[in-house]
Amino acid sequence: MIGTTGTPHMKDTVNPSQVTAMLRTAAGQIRARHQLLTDLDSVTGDGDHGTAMLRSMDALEQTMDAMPEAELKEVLAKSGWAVMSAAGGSTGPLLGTFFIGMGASLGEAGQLDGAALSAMIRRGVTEMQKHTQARIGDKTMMDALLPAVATLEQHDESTPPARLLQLAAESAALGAEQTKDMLAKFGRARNLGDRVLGHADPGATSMALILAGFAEALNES
Amino acid sequence: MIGTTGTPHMKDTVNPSQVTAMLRTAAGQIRARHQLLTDLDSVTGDGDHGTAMLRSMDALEQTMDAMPEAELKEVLAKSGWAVMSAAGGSTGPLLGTFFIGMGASLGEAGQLDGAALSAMIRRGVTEMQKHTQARIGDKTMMDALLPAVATLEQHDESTPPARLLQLAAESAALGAEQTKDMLAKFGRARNLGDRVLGHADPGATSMALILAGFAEALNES
Amino acid sequence: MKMKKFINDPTQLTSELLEGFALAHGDMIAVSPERLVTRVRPKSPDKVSLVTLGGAGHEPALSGFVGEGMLDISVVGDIFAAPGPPAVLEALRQAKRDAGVLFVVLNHAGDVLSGNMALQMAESEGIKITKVVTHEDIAAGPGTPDADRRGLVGCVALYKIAGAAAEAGKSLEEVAAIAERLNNNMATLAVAMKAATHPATGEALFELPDDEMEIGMGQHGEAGTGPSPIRSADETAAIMMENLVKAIGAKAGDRLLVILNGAGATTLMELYIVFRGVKKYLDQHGITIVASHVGELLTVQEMAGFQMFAAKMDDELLDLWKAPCNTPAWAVK
Amino acid sequence: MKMKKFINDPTQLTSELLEGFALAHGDMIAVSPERLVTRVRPKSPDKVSLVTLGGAGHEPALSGFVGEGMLDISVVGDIFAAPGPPAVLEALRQAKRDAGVLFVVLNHAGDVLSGNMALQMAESEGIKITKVVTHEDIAAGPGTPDADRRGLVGCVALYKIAGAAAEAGKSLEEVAAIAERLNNNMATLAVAMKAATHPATGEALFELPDDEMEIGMGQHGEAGTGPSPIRSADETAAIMMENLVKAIGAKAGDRLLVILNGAGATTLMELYIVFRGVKKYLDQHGITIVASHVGELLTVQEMAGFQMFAAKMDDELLDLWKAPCNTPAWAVK
Ligand SMILES: Nc1ncnc2c1ncn2[C@@H]1O[C@H](COP(=O)(O)OP(=O)(O)O)[C@@H](O)[C@H]1O
Ligand SMILES: Nc1ncnc2c1ncn2[C@@H]1O[C@H](COP(=O)(O)OP(=O)(O)O)[C@@H](O)[C@H]1O
Ligand SMILES: [Mg+2]
Ligand SMILES: [Mg+2]
Ligand SMILES: [Mg+2]
Ligand SMILES: [Mg+2]
Repeated sequence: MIGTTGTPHMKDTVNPSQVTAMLRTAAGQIRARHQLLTDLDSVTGDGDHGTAMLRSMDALEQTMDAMPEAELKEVLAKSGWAVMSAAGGSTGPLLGTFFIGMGASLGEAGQLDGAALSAMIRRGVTEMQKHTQARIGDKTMMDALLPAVATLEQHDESTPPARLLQLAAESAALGAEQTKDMLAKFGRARNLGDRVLGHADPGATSMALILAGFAEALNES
Repeated sequence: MIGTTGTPHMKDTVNPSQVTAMLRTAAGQIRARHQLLTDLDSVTGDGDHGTAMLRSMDALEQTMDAMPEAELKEVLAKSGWAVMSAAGGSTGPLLGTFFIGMGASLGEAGQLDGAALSAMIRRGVTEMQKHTQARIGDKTMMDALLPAVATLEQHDESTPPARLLQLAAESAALGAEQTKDMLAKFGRARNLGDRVLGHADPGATSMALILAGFAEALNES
Repeated sequence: MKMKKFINDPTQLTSELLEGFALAHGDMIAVSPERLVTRVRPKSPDKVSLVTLGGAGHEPALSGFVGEGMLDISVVGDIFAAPGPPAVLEALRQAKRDAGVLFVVLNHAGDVLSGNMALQMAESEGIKITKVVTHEDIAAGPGTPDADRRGLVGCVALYKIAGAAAEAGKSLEEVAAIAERLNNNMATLAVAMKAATHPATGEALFELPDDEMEIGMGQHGEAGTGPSPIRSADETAAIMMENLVKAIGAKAGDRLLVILNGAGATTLMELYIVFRGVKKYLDQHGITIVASHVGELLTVQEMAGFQMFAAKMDDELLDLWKAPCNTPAWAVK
Repeated sequence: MKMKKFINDPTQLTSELLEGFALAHGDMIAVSPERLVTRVRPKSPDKVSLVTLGGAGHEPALSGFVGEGMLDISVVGDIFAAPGPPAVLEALRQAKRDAGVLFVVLNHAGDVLSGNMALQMAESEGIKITKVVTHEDIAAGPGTPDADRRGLVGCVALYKIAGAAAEAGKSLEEVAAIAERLNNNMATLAVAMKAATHPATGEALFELPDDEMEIGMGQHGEAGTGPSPIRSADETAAIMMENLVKAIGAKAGDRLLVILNGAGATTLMELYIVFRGVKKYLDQHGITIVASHVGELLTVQEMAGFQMFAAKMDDELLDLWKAPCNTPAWAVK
């Protein structure tokens, strides 16, 4: 895609409507794979993760649809809250917090450069960490998110947003893949011992898909 | 057996200890066939008839054991009561009544001629009839007992007791056999409609065994 | 293969269950060697007493309803089997009082037989007794003689209402009249989804294919109206309530007591969903639910299914239904 | 193949169940659109209120215990799933009062997450709240940190005892201290015999061979101490109670509250037989049962099995346990 995109300025920043496109593309990624998420949760948990993610994405998009004129900051805060209401279990609170955190990092309307985009995603994860002790290796969403954050932190403002998200999404995908070899320390899967070996964590898979959606949106635009 | 037995007097009457032998032999018949009774009740009812009959026979023999010196009249009354306590469902009350009725027909100790023996069994059935409306063709105990009673009524005092009981037992066996072609009108089997066709009624089978035991005892003695 | 039940000796089920029951509820009931379950604080002797009988295996019924405002004595038989006449007679003797005894018998062959024998003997001893036989199962269809209709969960409503009348000090004639009024205005229909295991024999009580249910099946697997495909909760509720409404002749404006009695494995979740369907059906027909109970009163081991009960209420029946009671299985404040 | 359950739309289970629940118990509780179950006659505002949260599918728990003497608000999630923080926050807002709120959370990942988020927000709004987390499952073995021990049926005992303390007008500090005293002296162990069907997906919650049972299995099929052959009721009772006694450090002379909580398909008959075994075991060890409850409080659909709960009682805890309550699922006079 590099080289096919627009002006240098367009490459270095994204505007709020591109961020909403990122969110919608993430929702599309989840919709396309929800059966996989359910299947993974059927092995390692209680089989409701696909449904929880679908409901979360419905809530996200319905919130965005309902406030087309609003500030991105506010849209993300409302979306996060809606996700929390729509999906129970572990997904709703954590994913909702992720979106609320993303929103909290934003200032007033305007373009986001690579640093702001990186800060937005990192803040989402930081807020989640206020509510979970899970670290790398615990077979949770954090196994996708924390490698992505590490990647984001390794890059400075010079990296264009699309490239930055591409790299983060790749780290998240790799992190999710590595959960296959992990025993679970959190959530319902914890109680299953080594029955979960060989299966990726559903939450980590979801978060990798979300970041893949973010990257896809910018790399297509 | 005719001709091998003792004095003419012995052939014409039975004494109380022969009646208790009749009861014990009847118990033996039931013990030998209780699995069949359970199997029949599993098809046409709730599968507890074999157990109910075993408990009844235990109660009968324990009562007899406990009062070796008592009048037969009293032994039968107590036994009937014990059977009622020991076996629930339909069996306990009906079979208990049968024994109580048998006892009620007896006078003071002494020999029983054919007429007295016939009266004893008929009275047992008459008492049962105070508590059940079941008639021939309803697929119950009565299908064994009523033909036996009819046979007893056809014979006068001249028929020797052993022969009399033999004939009654044969009628009962035939009656029980005929229940295979009947739909049930009483008891649990009633609700099963034509699922019971081809299977003999467990209660009729039991009563035929009891009468077979009575006859066996006299024909061996 | 072992049964999937927590038991010890299959021949001792009833004794052990009663032992545990007495230990768990020693503050309310006691169990005698004849298997009579009695109140530890007997009702005042100038009030009518209530006696009933029936087989074990239907817990909490019947003995769970012995206590203030309901039964005085329950006579317990073996699993699914009536107790014998001697025990029932003993119960009637213990219940004897000038005010008289209301004797509630569910219409099942063994219970009726045993009950009648005991009743005859008790009456010959001068005990004042009025018998009520419940036979509210409508599975056999309209026009079926009472003698051929089984007694299902309706007995519990009768214990409650007649028990409250007795507790209120009404005479035997009054209590019996109230009981019969309820008895003539109530109906039950059962539905089965999965069979139960007989806890003594380990055998399935009946067979039902994986994709079928059966409306009208009795509490021991007695045949109903024949198997049907599995229907939704709403359809099941409507079909069953339609038949009940017809059976008791309920019309727009009538007030019903509705009971959904879980058979064992059917969840309370399902029963509430069915109850919602019942309400929808009755709303459409202008019939009001003035009282209800959703839960397990009379079970059939781990059978899946339930019994749906409806009774036309008048003010007096309703007040008695709502009166306080305090028993192991049910307390109303 | 259709599920053997009486349901309509598998995606509407919780809404329909709550609708039926509200219809059946409209005299005691109401259900709001956010799925808060509240009392229709609120507790006087000068008394501490009790709020809890948890997934549906465990009926009568948790919402069956909303009412006089127990809970003020229960927040209901989807089948086996915690409700989201917004609904929980709304509950804490509605429960807000000067006397304060006792917030009871069962230790399950989703519940804790959602509870903590809501708590944080509520506290930032100035609502006075003390949180109690129940984590009395001992299946994970001694020495397991509290955070890794699940909350099982013990929450119901806690609702009862803390609820009675609140109803008696005790301060939030006192109510919380009582709740924590119980919490520190209670333990639960579960046993499973047959799997349940998830009512939304139709899948078995777990697998268990025909001739095996599993002690320690959680209420969503979480692994226990591994399958074992089916044991007798007495053996099962002794093994389980031995572990509970160890866990709470009960000694001869101690007084216990014992609860046998049926998982769904296990009959009351079996539970009474097990209770008899528990009593035998405790008698041998000189430990007294001063209070007990045998029945279904917190189920797992039609799972066969039960949870055995024991708590060391003192006079105050015992009085509170015996205090009156009046809720859809449980009344004490
Ligand atoms: N404490 C936690 N921290 C981070 N992620 C968690 C935690 N607990 C659970 N998860 C994630 O949630 C996923 C399961 O989500 P979901 O199935 O929707 O919830 P539940 O476990 O309540 O059914 C797990 O795969 C895991 O990634
Ligand atoms: N009313 C009745 N009159 C005569 N016999 C009856 C009657 N009801 C049932 N029986 C007999 O009882 C038998 C069943 O006995 P049993 O299995 O011990 O009792 P239950 O039916 O209570 O389980 C039936 O086979 C039938 O012969
Ligand atoms: Mg899940
Ligand atoms: Mg039988
Ligand atoms: Mg029987
Ligand atoms: Mg879940």
